[in-house]
Amino acid sequence: MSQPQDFGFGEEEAMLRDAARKFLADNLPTDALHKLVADESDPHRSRDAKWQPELWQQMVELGWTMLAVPESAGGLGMNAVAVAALCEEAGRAAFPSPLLPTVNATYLLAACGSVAANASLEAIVGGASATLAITNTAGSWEEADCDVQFADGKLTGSAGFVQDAQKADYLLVKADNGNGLGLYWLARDASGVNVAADAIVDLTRDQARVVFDGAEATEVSSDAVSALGQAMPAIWTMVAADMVGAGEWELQTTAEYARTRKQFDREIGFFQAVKHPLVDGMVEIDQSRSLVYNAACAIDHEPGRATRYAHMAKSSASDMASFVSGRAVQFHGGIGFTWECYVHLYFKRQNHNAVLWGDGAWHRARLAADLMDAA
Amino acid sequence: MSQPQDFGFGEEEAMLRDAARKFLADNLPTDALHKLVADESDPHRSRDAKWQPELWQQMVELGWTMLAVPESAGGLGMNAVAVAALCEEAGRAAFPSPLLPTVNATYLLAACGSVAANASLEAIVGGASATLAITNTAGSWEEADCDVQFADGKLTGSAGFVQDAQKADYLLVKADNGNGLGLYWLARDASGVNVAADAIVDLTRDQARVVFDGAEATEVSSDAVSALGQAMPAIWTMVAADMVGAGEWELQTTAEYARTRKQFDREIGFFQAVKHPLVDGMVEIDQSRSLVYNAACAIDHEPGRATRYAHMAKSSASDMASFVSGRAVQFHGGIGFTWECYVHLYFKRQNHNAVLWGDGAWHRARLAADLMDAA
Amino acid sequence: MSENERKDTPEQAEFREYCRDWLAENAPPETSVRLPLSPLEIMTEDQLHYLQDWQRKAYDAGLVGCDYPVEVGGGGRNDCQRIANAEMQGAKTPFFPNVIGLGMAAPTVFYHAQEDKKAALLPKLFSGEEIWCQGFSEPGSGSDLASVQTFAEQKGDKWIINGHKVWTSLAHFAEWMIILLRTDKSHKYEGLSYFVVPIRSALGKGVTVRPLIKMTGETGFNEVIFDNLEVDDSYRLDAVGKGWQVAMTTLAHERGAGQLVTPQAGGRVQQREGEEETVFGAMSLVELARSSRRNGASAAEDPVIRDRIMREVIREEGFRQCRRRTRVQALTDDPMRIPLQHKLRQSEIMQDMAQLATDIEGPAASLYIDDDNAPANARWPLAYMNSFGFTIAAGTSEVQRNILGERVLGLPKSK
Amino acid sequence: MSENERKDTPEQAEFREYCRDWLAENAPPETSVRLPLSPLEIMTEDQLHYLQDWQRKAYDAGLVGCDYPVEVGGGGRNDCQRIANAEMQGAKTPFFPNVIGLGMAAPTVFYHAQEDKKAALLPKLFSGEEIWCQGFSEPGSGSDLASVQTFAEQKGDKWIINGHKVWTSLAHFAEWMIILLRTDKSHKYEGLSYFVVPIRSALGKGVTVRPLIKMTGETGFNEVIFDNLEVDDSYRLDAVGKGWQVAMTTLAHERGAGQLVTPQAGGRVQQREGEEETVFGAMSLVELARSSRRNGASAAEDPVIRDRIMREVIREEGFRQCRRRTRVQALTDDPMRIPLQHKLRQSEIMQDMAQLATDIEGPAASLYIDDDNAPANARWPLAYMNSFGFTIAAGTSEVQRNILGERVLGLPKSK
Repeated sequence: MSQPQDFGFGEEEAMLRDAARKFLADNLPTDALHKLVADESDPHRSRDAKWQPELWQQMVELGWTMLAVPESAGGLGMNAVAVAALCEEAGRAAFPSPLLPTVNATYLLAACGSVAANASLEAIVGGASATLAITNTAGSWEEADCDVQFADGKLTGSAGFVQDAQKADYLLVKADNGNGLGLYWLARDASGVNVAADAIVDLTRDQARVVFDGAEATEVSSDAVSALGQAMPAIWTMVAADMVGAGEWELQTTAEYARTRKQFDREIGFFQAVKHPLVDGMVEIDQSRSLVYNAACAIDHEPGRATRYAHMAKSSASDMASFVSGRAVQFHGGIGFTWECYVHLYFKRQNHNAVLWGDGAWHRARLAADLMDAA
Repeated sequence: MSQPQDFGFGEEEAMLRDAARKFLADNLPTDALHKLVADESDPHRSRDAKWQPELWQQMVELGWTMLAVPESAGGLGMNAVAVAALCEEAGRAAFPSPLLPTVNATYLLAACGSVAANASLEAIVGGASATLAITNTAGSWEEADCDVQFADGKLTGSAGFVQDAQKADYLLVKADNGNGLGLYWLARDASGVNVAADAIVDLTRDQARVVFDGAEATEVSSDAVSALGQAMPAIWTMVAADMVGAGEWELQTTAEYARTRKQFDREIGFFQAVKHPLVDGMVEIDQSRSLVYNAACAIDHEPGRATRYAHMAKSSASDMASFVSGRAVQFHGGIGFTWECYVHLYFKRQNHNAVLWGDGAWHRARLAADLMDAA
Repeated sequence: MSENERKDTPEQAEFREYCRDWLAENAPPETSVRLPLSPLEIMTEDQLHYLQDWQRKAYDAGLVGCDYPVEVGGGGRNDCQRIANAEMQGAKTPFFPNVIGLGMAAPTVFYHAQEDKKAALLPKLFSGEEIWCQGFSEPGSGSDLASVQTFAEQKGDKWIINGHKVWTSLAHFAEWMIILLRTDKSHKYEGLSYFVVPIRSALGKGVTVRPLIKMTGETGFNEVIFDNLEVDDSYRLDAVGKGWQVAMTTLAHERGAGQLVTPQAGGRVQQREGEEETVFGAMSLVELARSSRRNGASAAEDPVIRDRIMREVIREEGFRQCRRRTRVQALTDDPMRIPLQHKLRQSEIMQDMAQLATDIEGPAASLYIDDDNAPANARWPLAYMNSFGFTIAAGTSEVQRNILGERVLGLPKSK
Repeated sequence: MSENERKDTPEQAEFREYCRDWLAENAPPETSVRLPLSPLEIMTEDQLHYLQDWQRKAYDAGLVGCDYPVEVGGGGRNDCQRIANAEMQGAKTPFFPNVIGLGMAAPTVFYHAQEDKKAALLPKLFSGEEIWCQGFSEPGSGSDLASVQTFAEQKGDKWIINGHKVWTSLAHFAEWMIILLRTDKSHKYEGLSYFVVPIRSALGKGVTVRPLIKMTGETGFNEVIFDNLEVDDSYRLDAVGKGWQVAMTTLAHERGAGQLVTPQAGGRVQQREGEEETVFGAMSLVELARSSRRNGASAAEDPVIRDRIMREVIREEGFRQCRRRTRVQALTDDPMRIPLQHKLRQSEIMQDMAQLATDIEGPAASLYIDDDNAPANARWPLAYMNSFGFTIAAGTSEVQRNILGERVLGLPKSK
């Protein structure tokens, strides 16, 4: 099974992407975003999620939150490259929403292939948002590292680094059921669920520790390991897509500043010390972007290579995000170091994403095991 | 035991360094060096060592080849920082000679502390040169990797990557004597010794595989492991010193070219794409140089930390050498890519040194074991 | 059927099918001739003839110069060269030897030469019968092309050329050279004119071709000395003083930014057994690591080496996927953005890979091509040195970054 | 006895012994006050007062301003400040809070102010009683200092100042500001004049100090707005129009390239138990790695992380050894070469270390200072963001590279 040369990105996908770009530019331009999430500069600021639920609701009505849901479950069943394009636009707008976690939950549920999972997917079609609780409080989602137990229909234990937990309606939880790891679905506000918001750097996200104290949940898979094996490539690819969009915003915004800001009677973009690193950033962005589309395309057309290509995409995007974000602050000079300059919103989101679900080196280590040890 | 703030580099050491710099500049300026070693451009050129034995003889008479020999053996017993300064000047001149290998043999013999070793040191005082045969043909000098045996007073087996073997009068060989690893001393032209010159990239060196077929040799140490443990810091530090001197030549030569070569009606040094990497090279050179003096000083004054500091010096110098050499060729442009431009002599010597006795990453791995595992 | 194919015009669809059928029959078989990695490295007559034969066959079949008018020896088709290229690449054919002719000389001659010259020169260029080279660089003018000093003095309807060109690849095989000359010393840009000049037929009669020796000791490119070479005015391209504009046509096509698509066959080179097909051979670094020991252990077990190899594997895949993306308009905002990155990306990946390879080899990287013990026949130390040819020639990496910053990001010119 | 000590003059030797004895008695004890990493980050009155008390004691003992004449409150000694500095560093004392005063204002005032002003201003500067700040940067003039627009208009023997200065560290504690002002709009360099202006006493009377909020959410430095501040002409340093030359005195001393040695105490900051004494705390990355898990295993076991940590450990040792080497003349060809690298090297090591630390922490690097689960109290994500203050302020890293390329390597100016 080989990939279509055009990544499967046809007219329908292009229309969706363009619509999403316009929707976000119209409804949440960067100045509005800054007002929304950065009104409070105090490092001891509140941990409440800052977002616009009504904007999310409009996206639900546009059907964008069920792109990835299979048609069998009433979703649009669009290909992964279309979903990646949407995530890329969300990144470009540094959009605060449960989009990524809901997309992640969607791919994981679709990988469960159970009746119960199908019901959960229908909830997403119905407009519900969801997020994953598959990481322990030490930040690991490896098989061995699970601190949640499932017994007698109830969840006990704790999970960490749950993305956008305050924004999500449902939780998809990895838990040890005694015979192995399963996946469980429950409402975030179900009784026995305690969501303790983290104080985090990123202003466009919320994150939490979730403690389960005998919370009733539905088993959607009795084999979390194989479901995760299937879904992780999509999870890695979509966060990489978000980084690519955000990186492009940083590149264009910094280039614009370099075209206009004058020092020594010249626009600073004249100086190769500014120009050349911006070009290096562009080269990294284009590499990451191409790798994201390739990984997304593989999810639909070359599943046997999806994991490999997703490692490449996330590794490339993580390193790009760190480099481009650093240069964006540096080249904005003194102003770039202040709260009032919009750049820090992206800097923080990018550094959050860079270490989420494995940083560049972690993915390269996995890729090496795939390419070098399987011989 | 702590180090003198001035690295023990006093007036005597400064006089020696200045004399060596002048001696090499007067007797082997770069154009003469190029004529000497690069007369033949054919990649299939002869493997004969190209050097000036008479120049070496003058250095012998100046006493510079016995700087490191302890006074107890009739040498000058100068401190290691003085020896490092001499090696730095040899590197600055890309001097083809058995200096480094003889210095290495000197430190290793001094670490043997045997009567026989003392006799060998007296041979060096007498003007003999020597080189180490402690690496196997796979390039490893680790304890486990020794392909030479010693029995009934005779050596059998082979060693690889023997530096300047054609220039050295004596060989100091690591061999397995049945009870462990010992060190053995014999004349390079002794019967049963076959020196097969390698075809190598570096024009300022020669290198060989040495095959022993029952060659008589004298045991200078029955415990090669502890002798090497004592001497390796000096071996690493001195090759790093050579790289520092060569790196400085590359920096100054490239800066001079950047001050004079014009493109787009400007000296190319105007362009930050040239200026800033040259500055980065200078910063790396100064770091490496400072670390070399620190490591050399530790050999005499802080032996407990000599290994740690030598790892730092060689790691830093190896990375510096690769970076600075690459930029030297790149910034010389088309001409820098030709045989007639002197830069390639240094490029090749630096890349040879960068991987000799462990590259940057190898030394960092050892340093990590020292600093992180010994808890 | 790919998106691209779906977009084929009837003519393109029909031609695509024709190419496929013809290639199924005629794609040249594997050869014993050891092919170079790029056309610019063709050194032996054997290599040249094998590749010339292939170009001639492809030309006779109509796969070369498809979009040029019939009158000048072209195929007279509309936007079909990229179809032929895609199919030839799909069929993994060897590349064409007349790379400077097809990529730079042909469009320049076509847009700027006199009609009779087009008809006289282009057919033999397309067929590969006559190899072309380029005379732009000079000792005093590398990155700064407009500073060329090689002078052409007009004598009636002749021009007398004196001067010195360097880095002229393929000059040792070339029949013709496209050349940028100074015809007026008082104006930098307006003082330039552009000609086609004979090389082989003028050897010893005003033209001397000397191999330049690379830092590797190999001869690769040449210097060409002009000593009162007499050229007919009819070989001038466009007006006197318009040389710079003509050169822009050449450079635009060199960078893949020209109007005419360059005929390009696949890039087949010798491949190791079982080695996955790659652009630069990053996976061969894995092989190298497996066969190299880093003081006691296999380099393939060293996590730091593994990390570095994977970086290059990822960059190589990124390079391949960027090329793929350029063909999908909906996923490329600025059509020139990725093509203009091509040379920079390619040359720096090659350099970093070769350097990594020498690190993997360790002390064995000191061994050169004559040494039987050199890993991979010293391919990597050699490749590392040669990589500087690519980061320096045809616009240094520094100049490439200027071009990208200025043309794509709209930053002010650095000169 | 070190080489340096051997070179001591009798006066220096005697003074060195005096310093040692005094410090043995008077080096301040550990404090419960959590000290900042640098004087520019002093935020609380507690921090300020603890450090002011220490500076006053050191001044009273004659360890501050030793080389200035007695008439201006100095010690009247010859080249003894570096002796005091070395001994104070050896004794690991805290740093002095009046860092801008001692390093930049004092030499500038000394070389350019009227005699009576020197005597009036310098003693309280040396004692730390009056904190100083610097007014160079403006919103429109960061790297390009000579483009300042804040204007001073002469009215008789008064000057009326209007404008806006930014990035003024310590302004919230400062009594005085050294300030570069425009007194003539028609000339860029000759249009500048240099003054000392009151801050605290003029608050609400022509001067407003507002904290600038950093990307971390912290307030660190300030913006200072001048609205018709009236200053007596006697506070002008050197002639009208000579501001640029005066500023060069300031910058030379800031870069350690001035004639007067800046009084500097040790750089003691809070240290973790058992942590080896380091400049930047690279070894604390080892601790961090030991306590961090990278999906399942200890980060301290990850060879790629180990390699990266060792890079920083080596750079930190290199930084320390370069500082050591600057004091050994025979091993430094150009005396300014290493000192001019100091700021670039220091700020970039801090940045790279902080970034590495966040990579080691992985997802936990997302946690901020209020989060009880944040590793090392979120010190590293905070340090990473703050590191850009150091690579941007006081001459960006780009400007530092220009200075080094031009002053040390003699390359042509990039502006």
